[in-house]
Amino acid sequence: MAQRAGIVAVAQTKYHPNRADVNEAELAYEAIKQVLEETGLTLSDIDSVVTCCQDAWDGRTIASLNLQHVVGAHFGHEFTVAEDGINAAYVAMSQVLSGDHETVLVESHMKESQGEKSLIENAGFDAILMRQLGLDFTSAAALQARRYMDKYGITPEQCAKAVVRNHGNAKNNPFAQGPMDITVDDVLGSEMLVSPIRLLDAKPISDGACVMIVATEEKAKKLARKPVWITGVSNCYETHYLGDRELADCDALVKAAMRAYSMAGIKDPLSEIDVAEISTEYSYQEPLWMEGLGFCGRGEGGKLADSRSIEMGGQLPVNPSGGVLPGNPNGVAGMARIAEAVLQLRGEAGARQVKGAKVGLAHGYTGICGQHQAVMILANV
Amino acid sequence: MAEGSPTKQPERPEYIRIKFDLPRPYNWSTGRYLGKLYAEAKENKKLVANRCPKCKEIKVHAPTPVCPKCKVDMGWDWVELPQTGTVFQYTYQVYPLFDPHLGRTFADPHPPAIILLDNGVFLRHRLEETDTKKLREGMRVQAVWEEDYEKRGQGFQDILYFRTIEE
Amino acid sequence: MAGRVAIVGVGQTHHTTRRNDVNMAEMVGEAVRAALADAQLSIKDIEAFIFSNMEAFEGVLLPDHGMVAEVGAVGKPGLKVTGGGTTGSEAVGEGCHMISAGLYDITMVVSWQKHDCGDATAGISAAAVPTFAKGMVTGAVSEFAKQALSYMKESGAKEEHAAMVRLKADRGACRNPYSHLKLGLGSIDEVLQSPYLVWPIRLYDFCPQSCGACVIILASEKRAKKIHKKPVWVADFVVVHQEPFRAGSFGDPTGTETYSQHVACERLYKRNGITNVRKQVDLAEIYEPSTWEEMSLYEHFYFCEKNEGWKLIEKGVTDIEGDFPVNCSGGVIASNPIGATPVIRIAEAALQIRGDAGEHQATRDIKTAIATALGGPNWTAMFLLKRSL
Amino acid sequence: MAKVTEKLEGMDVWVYHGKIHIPNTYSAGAVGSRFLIELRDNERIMGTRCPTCNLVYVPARSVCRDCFGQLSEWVEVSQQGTLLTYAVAYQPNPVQPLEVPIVYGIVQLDGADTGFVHMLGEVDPEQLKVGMKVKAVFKVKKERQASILDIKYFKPLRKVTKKRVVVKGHH
Repeated sequence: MAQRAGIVAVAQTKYHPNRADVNEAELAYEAIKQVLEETGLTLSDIDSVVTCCQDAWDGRTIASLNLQHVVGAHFGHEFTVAEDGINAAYVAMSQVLSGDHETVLVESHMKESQGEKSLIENAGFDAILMRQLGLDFTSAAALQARRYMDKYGITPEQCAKAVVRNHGNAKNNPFAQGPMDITVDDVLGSEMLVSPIRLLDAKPISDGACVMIVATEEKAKKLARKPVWITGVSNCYETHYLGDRELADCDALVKAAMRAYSMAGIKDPLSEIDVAEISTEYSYQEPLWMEGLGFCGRGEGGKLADSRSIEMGGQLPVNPSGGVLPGNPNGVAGMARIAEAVLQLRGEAGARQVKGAKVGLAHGYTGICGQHQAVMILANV
Repeated sequence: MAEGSPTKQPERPEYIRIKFDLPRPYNWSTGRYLGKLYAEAKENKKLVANRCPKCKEIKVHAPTPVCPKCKVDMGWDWVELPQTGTVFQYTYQVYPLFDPHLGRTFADPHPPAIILLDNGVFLRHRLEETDTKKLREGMRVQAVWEEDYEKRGQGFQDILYFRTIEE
Repeated sequence: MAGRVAIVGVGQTHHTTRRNDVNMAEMVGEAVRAALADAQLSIKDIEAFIFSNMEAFEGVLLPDHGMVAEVGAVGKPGLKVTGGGTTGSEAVGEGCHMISAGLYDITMVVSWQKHDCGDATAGISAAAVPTFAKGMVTGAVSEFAKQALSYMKESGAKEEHAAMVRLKADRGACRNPYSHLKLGLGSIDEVLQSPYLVWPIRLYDFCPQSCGACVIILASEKRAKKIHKKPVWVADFVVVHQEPFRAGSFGDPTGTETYSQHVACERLYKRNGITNVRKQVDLAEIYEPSTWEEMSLYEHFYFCEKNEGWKLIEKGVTDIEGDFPVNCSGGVIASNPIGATPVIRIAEAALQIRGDAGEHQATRDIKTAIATALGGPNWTAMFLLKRSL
Repeated sequence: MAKVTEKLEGMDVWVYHGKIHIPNTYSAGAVGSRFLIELRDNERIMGTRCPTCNLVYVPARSVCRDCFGQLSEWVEVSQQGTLLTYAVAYQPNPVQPLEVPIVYGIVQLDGADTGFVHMLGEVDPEQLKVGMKVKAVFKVKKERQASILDIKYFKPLRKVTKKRVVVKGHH
C-alpha cells in the first residue's frame, strides 16, 4: 500500500468485574479522555468515529446512541461495527487509506456485568437448529475443546499452564482485571463449568473500554510520539452450524492470518514477529489459535504452550499483558490486544515490555467457537 | 402498520415457526451525571441538569459528561430547573404499543408532551390531564412529585406528571 | 475518494409483510443471487462482505454469523455494521472504502430486515433506555406525528397533500415488482379514509414493516468496466449524525436548530460543485418514513424553497413523469425492511441511471442521482451517483 | 416486587434493574419446515445432498457450504451414528430447563457427512468417549411439535458386554 495508516494513541480502562459506577458513555469517556490528552486533540479535531458495541449486550436498540456525545458525533460521522473491536480498527484503517478521513477515533466498550451473558450468547445460535438446546459460548467452546484435545492429545495440564502463564504476565499489567497467584493444580481443581472447561479455564465476567486514534501516515507522524503502522490486516468467516465445522481446526484464523502475513510480507511468523497478543476466552484456545496463526504445526499447540519460547524472554512472547483470561470484555478483547501490541512497539509496556519489539501481532475473534477471526500486524518502523 | 393486500394462496405447505419469549434482564447504571439528577429528585424533589461551560446550554435529557454540541467536558455545573412551564407540544396514543421494558402491550393514559419550562428548557414528560379535549398548546402546567420518599429514586419518574394549573 | 468505485450489480427480494417460506438466511440469499445475476458474476468473484441489519428487531446476536453459508461468505473476509436507520448507508460506505483503500477490488453489501421475527415498534421503543426515557418514546409513529404537526403549522400543508404523497408513492409501488405495499389507491378521499395511528399520522401516511433484503456489488474502477457495460459510479457520500433537537425528534418546532440534512447538503453539494440541485441532479431516492416527512425533506435537501415542499407534490414535479422524479420506486412508505432500506434507495437510484428500472423508470433521462437515508434522532446519509465521472 | 432502582453505596449512582422482553418468532422456511415435520410425523431424520460436492448435510440445509449450490435432493439417513465430540454442562440453563448435568454432543449419523448438534441422554458422563456409537431417541408422538427437541436425545448403543457364544450351526 502506497500510504500507511498509523495508530497514534491507545488507551484502556482498568478491566473490572462490575463497573456499576458508570454508564457506557462514562466508561468509554475514561479512555477517550486519555487519548485526547496524549495527542492534544479535541473531539472537534476528530473527523470520523468508529464505535464497536452490540444492541444485545448494551440492552438498547441503536446501542451507539449511548455515547454519541462522548465521541463527538454531533454533525460528524460515526458508525458501529458489530464484531470484535479489532474489526473497528480495521474499518478505521480503510477509512484513512481511502482518503476520505484523516483522524479516526476508534472506540469499543462492553459491560458484561449488566446483562445475563448466557442468555445473550444463546441468541447467537441458529434459531431453528441449535438455539432451543440452550447452548451458549461456553458450552459450544467445550464441544470444540473436547474435539481438539481428543484429536491431537492436548492435555488439560497444557491448557492449565496457559492460564497460569497468562495470570503471571498479567501481574505486570496495570490494566489487567484480576491476576491471581495460581498453579496448574488450582486450575485443574477449580469447579467444572462445562467439561472440559473449568472455572479458571475460562475468563471471568468483565467490564471495560478500549480506545485508539488511527490517522493517515502524514497526520500520524505529526500527532504521535512514536506512531505504530498497520502493515497487514484481514479477517475471515467460518460456517455457522457447529456440525458443519471440523472443530479441531480453525480455518477462518488460518485464512485471516495468511492474508495479513502476505500484506505485511511475513513468511515465518515465529521468527519475524517479536510479540503476539491473542484473544483467548478459554484456555484451550491458546494452543489452538497458535496453530491457526502458524506459530507451530497442526496439533503442536500443546507442545508450544509447554515450551519456554512463548514465555517472557522466549523467541515469541505471547500475551505479555496477560491477555483475556484474567478478564477482558468479549467485544473489547481484540482492540485491547492491538492496544497492548502498540504499547510494546512504542517501548511503553513498562514491566511487561518485550525488549526491542519491532513487529507485533494482534488477534481478535467474534462469535461461537471463533467463527469470525481477525489478525493485524503492526510495526514501529 | 399497513398490511399488504392478502392474496389468496394455493393450498400452502405447512411452514414451521419457532418462538422464543424469554425476557433479557439488564442492570443499567445511571452513572454519575444522571445519578446526580436522581439524587436531587429523591432527596429534595428538585429537578436539576448540568450546563455546558462554553455554550451555557442546559442538557436535561440526560445530563452527560460532554456537551454534545460544543464537544467539551461539561465539568460539574448544576442548575435547578423550574417546576412550572407551558405545554409546547403534546400527542396521544390512538392504540396501545408493545412496551419492550414491560414485556406487554401498554398505552400510557397520560399524554406524552414537550413542556417548555419557565427558564426555556424543553422537558419531555407526561401530562396528568387524560381528556384530550382539555389539552391545548400553551397551557400552564406544574410538576407533581411522588410524595412517598421510598417510592422515589427513579429520576424523571419521581415526577408523576405535570398538572394543568390556572394562572 | 482515493480509488474510484462503481456499482456493478444490484439485487432485491420481493419485499412483503411475512416470509414463512424462507428462513432469514435464505431470504438474504435470494438477494445475493439476484445481484450476482445482475452483475453476471459468480460468488467466487466476491472478495469481502459488508452486512447491514438492525439486529434488535429480530432479537438475534451476530445475525451475519448465522447466514454465512447461505450468502456464500464461508472462508471470506467481512464484517457487520449496525446503527440506526442509516446503517445500510454505512455498509455501502464501508464497501466503497475497502475498495478505494486498495484492500479489495470487488465487495458485496448485504442488507436485510425480517420484521416478521418480532414487533418493530417494540424494537424502536427499546432505543429509549428506561433510566432516563421511560414512558417518553411511544414508537416512531408519535415522533413523526409531532414532526407532521410542526410542518402543517409552518408550511400550511394540508392532509390532502399528505394523501397526494401516498398516491404518488402508490403509483410507483404498483409499477415496481419488488415493492411491498401495492395498494392500488385511486383518490385522495380513499387515503383520507385510513384511520389515525397518532394524530395527524394515518395508517396510509406511514411506512410498513417489511421482510426484505437488498444486495449491492461494488467494484474498483479497474474491474468495473469489464464487469458491467453500465457501471454506476459512487461519486461521493456523506453521513452526518446529530444530537436530538431540544424539542422534537425528527423536526425542530422551535425553528432555531440546524438539521443534519442541511449540513450533509452543504458538504456534499459544495465538494461536488452543486449550486442548484434541481438543475445538476436528475432524480432522488429519499428515505421518507412518513408522507409528511417527504414534503419537509424536499425543503431540507434544497429541492425547493422552505415551506414549499407540498407545492412540488401538488404540481407533480416529483412524479415519475415529473422533471425532478423522487422515489419512483414507491419509496419507504411502500417498502421498509429497515436494515436494507438505505441500500434499496441506492440500488433504485442506480437502476434509474442505468435505465433498467423497467415499468417505474423515470420519463426523463437520469445521469445523476441522490440517494439518502434517515436514522437515529434525525441522522442523514447522502450518496451522489453518476453515470460517468 | 423488587425495587426497580437501587442506589449504590457511598455514591450518587443508581442501578436500574430492568429488562428487554420482545418475543421473537423465526420461520424455519420450506427446507427447515420439511425437516422438522419429518421428525414430528414420521420419526425420520432427513438430510439434503449436494451433487457437486457429494456432501450430505444433516439436518437438511438449503445451501451447500462449499459450492454455494442450492440443495434439492433429499436423503433419509440412519438414526445411528458416531459421537464426534461432547460437553457436560453443570449449570442450569434458562432456555432449556433440563436437570443438570446437561450433556451436549455432535453426532455424525451414518450416511451423513456433517455432524448433528444435539444432546445426549441415558449416559454416565464418565463413560463418554469420542467415537462411541449412539442412536436417536424420539419423544412420544403427542409430545412432538415439529421442533429440534422432537428428538429427546441420543443415547449410547448398548454394546454386547459378554463375549458372544457361538453355538455350532447358529450365529
